[in-house]
Amino acid sequence: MTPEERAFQERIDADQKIEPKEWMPEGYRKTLVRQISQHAHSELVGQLPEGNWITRAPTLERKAILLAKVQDEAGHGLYLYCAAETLGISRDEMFEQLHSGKAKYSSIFNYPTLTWADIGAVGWLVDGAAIMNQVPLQRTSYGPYARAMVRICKEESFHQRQGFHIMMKMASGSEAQKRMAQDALNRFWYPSLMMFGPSDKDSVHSAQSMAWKIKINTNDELRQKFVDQTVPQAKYLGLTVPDEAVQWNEEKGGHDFSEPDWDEFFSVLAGNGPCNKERLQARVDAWDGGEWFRDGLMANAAKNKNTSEEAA
Amino acid sequence: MTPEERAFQERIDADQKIEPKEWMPEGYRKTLVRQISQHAHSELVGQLPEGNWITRAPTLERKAILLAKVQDEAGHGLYLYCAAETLGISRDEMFEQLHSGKAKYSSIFNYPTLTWADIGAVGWLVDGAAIMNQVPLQRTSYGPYARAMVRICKEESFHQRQGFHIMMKMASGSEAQKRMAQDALNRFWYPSLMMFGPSDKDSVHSAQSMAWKIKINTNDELRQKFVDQTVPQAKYLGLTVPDEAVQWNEEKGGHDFSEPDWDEFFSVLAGNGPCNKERLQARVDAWDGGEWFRDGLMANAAKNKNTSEEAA
Amino acid sequence: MAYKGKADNGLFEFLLQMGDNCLILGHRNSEWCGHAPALEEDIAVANVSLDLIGQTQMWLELAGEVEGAGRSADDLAYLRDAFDFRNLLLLERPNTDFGLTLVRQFLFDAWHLPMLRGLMNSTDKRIADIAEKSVKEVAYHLERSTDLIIRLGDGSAESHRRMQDSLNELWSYTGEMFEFDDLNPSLVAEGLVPAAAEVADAWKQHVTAALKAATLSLPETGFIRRGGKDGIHSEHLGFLLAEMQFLQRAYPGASW
Amino acid sequence: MAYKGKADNGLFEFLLQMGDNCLILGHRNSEWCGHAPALEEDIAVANVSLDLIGQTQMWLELAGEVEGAGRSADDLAYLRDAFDFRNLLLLERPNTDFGLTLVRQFLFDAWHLPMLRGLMNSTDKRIADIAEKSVKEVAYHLERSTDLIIRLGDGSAESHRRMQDSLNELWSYTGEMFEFDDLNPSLVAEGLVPAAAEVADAWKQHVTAALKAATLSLPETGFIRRGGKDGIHSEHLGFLLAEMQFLQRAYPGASW
Repeated sequence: MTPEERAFQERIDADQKIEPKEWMPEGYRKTLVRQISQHAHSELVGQLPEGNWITRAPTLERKAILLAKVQDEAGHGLYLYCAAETLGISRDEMFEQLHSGKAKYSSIFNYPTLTWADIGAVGWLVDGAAIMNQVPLQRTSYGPYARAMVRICKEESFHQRQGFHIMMKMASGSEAQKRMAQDALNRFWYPSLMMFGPSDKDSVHSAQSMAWKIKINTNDELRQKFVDQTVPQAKYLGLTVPDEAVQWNEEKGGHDFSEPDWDEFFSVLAGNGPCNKERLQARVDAWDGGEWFRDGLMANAAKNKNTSEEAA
Repeated sequence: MTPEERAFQERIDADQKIEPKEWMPEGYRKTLVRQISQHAHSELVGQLPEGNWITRAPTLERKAILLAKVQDEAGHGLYLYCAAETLGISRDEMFEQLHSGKAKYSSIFNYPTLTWADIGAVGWLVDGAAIMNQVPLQRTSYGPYARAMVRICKEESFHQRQGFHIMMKMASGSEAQKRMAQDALNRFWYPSLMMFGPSDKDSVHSAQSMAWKIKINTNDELRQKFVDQTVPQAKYLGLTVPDEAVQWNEEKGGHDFSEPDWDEFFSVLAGNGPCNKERLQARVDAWDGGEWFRDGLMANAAKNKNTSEEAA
Repeated sequence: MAYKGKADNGLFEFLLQMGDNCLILGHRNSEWCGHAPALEEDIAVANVSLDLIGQTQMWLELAGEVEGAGRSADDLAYLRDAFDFRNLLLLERPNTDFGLTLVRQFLFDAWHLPMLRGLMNSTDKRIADIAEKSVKEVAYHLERSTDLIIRLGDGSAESHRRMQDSLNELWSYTGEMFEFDDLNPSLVAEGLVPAAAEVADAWKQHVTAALKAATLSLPETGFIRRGGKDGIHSEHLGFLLAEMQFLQRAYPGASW
Repeated sequence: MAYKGKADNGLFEFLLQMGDNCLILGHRNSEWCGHAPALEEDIAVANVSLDLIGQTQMWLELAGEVEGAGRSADDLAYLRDAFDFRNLLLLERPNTDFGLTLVRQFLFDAWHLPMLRGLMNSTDKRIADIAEKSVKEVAYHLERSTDLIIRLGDGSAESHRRMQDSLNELWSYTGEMFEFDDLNPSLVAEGLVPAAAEVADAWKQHVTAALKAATLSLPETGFIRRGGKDGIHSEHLGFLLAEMQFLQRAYPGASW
């Protein structure tokens, strides 16, 4: 460790925030760019599975709530792209990495939303898991990232409550609605558990990231916490978690549960999920189809700049 | 009149059929090409308003019947394009005239099909009016056209019965269905009357076409016949023809009725109907979008020709 | 043609027009969520849709109250078929291009704002209240859409072309906005609804100035497409409603 | 996974698969009516759809009979939501391109024909009868789609590219055809349904030969998409059904 690196680590250990123009190790910068941009891409792509039900929301109120939520997600994307930009990468570069497949987004968004209950399940489980990941990141060492997380977490917990409320309506509704609710839980349970990433023992970058306080908890800790929070909620809803191994383990003070199918996880990550191709294609189409729009605005800005320079 | 023209007219007066390779006046050929290709285009474009309800047909049986009908229409188009081709114009040339707006199709297809009852009304009224126009054309002087008409009329009268049957179901159904049936009659009544063209006194080409037996009856004769046929059918259905002037006139042995709004007719003809732009765009898109397909088949045919020539 | 409800002075029909305009335009905008040309636009289309759906709730709730048949805003939104919808034909046009979506929004906003300003003075307090609640949102919609029309009109050759094409395509749908003869004349006479000419003047003034700034030409056709307010729609509305209403139709009476 | 109906030996599920395959593919084909690349193709897509809708009626009618709950073919077609549909995922893919439509038809026909030939020997006479009635139509479908695949694969560079792209895109959806483990094994054991391997062999043989003649390469991915037969569909099916079922949903109990 160079003296610079040592001083950097000491500041982190003392819970000081690192700010954009300060010195940082290249690895720290790179890891952060990867992590923040991946998170930003997830917000961007995350609009799609929920957007899929906006035009079919069952009541005007549900439609309004869902619109507000999808709007929030785009907003989160914006905060996060801005946070990443403070590290010296442009939003266009990040988009390029997304569109070329170089950058990833959360694999959960490669699963389809097939019924209205899925919109509930996404809020309850997916946002629930996201919050579990994000709450500790409010204390992450990089200032702009930590501050973005504070704003995001506030809104996400609101989304989670809305999702749970949809599930409550469905689970206490007609037989068909109950069936949709159970079916949504069945399909989203394991993919939600996968959102915390593979077990720590198989996770390469974890130790360094934790030392840098880019990552605060281990994947397994967070997964356990999520299961412990979610199992009683499912019971409250009258739904069955699709894992017969789930039961309270007094000794460890948490629930036992089955690991998700990690082969599926890696297969989806490799591009073979139900919607990978469509999600990415939708983003590429939006970007390519919108080129004229962005170019038009730039051309206008250039004209105005010339005009004001001439006037000056 | 030249001796050739006189001999030609004498053959027509003697009810002889003119065949493709025989001599004919240029005006006869041109008028026929215009009339047959316009008729062919009408069959082609006529697929669209009915095709609009195939995916939403209310029962499997209705869906099958509608599919068969739209298929028949495409088939009629095919007969007619072939008949026109015998006069020395290619199908591609005719399509070009359609796509450029030079050639017309029946204006009735510029009206939208808004409810399922419209599918009934199209069969009952539009096919009804078409048959009224077409039955005499089975005796038209140009052989290939007359023979195409024989095949077409047989199928059209079948379509008309199916349309009437839909109307019967709707008119004797629930209040909502009755309302759809009446609404469809209201919207399609006058456009159907327009299908016979402006009054003979305003029609330029009529006299020559009748001498050539390309046209057999006057527009007003056919319109009267259509009204006389349709008014009792509407009464049978329990529907009201949207024209308070309609009543039996014992003296003339036919119904009195109001003229359609000819300003609307010419406005739709000029391109300002509810769907002109969409209908033509749909055809142009189909044609342009299918270019690779047609080129691919031609490339394959050329290869096979080369192969068999080499083999020979 | 319309003002069927003699008893209610034609008010029900008018309220449906207001509510259906918001609902259908909100729907079309929302189709862009996640597919817009820039992240800022994703946010904006969701935001405009959200405002419009909120306004839909208010107008249709009042419509149900005026009708007095116990229909809720959701009943009116989800359980009417196309021929009972009263929105302008303009608003149901498909989103063939983001430029068309923007031009449509602009043409509508420029009508919507003076309409709401007029309605703020309605002699019916319920109407004035809804207009009051909506007017700030719509002022912002118009500000945004005008700004974009100007920047894209006076942008690149391509963005200029797209704006002009969309304007030409949509122009014949604007006349319907100013035809109030489908409304019961007493609505205007009694001061419930502003006079058509008042709204038309404000629209024309704003649109003319904005198009000039955008270097776009005013299309010259005098042809007016009509029908939306009489329930005679385009073929597009039926598909839109089939999608929008699916859950309420497939699971009647369920609570969501 | 499936074969829920223990009482009926899983036959109901199987019949739904057959009927839903025909219904959904018929629907997708019919979307081309009036929009196909040549008049002859307009006729052909309508014709294939017509055959498939006819077959749908037979399969779903028998399904309703086997279920014994009084549901007609129309009830099954129009009043089930997506998770009760049993069609292959392949068949609900949107019509992004006419080439994709043709390749899908070819991949399905090549399965459909040997399947029906197997079913002609079913120990259940009702099944054998339907297969018998359908087999000639499907033989013609396969003849047509194979012919087009070959001509367009071995056509222009552009048509070749489109065929190959479509093939690559759809290949991962074909494996689901040959997974009979969602069926009650006794269906095969008792000779009601042919063995999966029998159909798979015929499919592979036909497809391999045709692609060779078409100068197209067999895609190499071993990845298999599944879910259709368990009612876990793509996001596309819900939209398709909302459109297809609108009238039955909006006007329940009406007679058409």
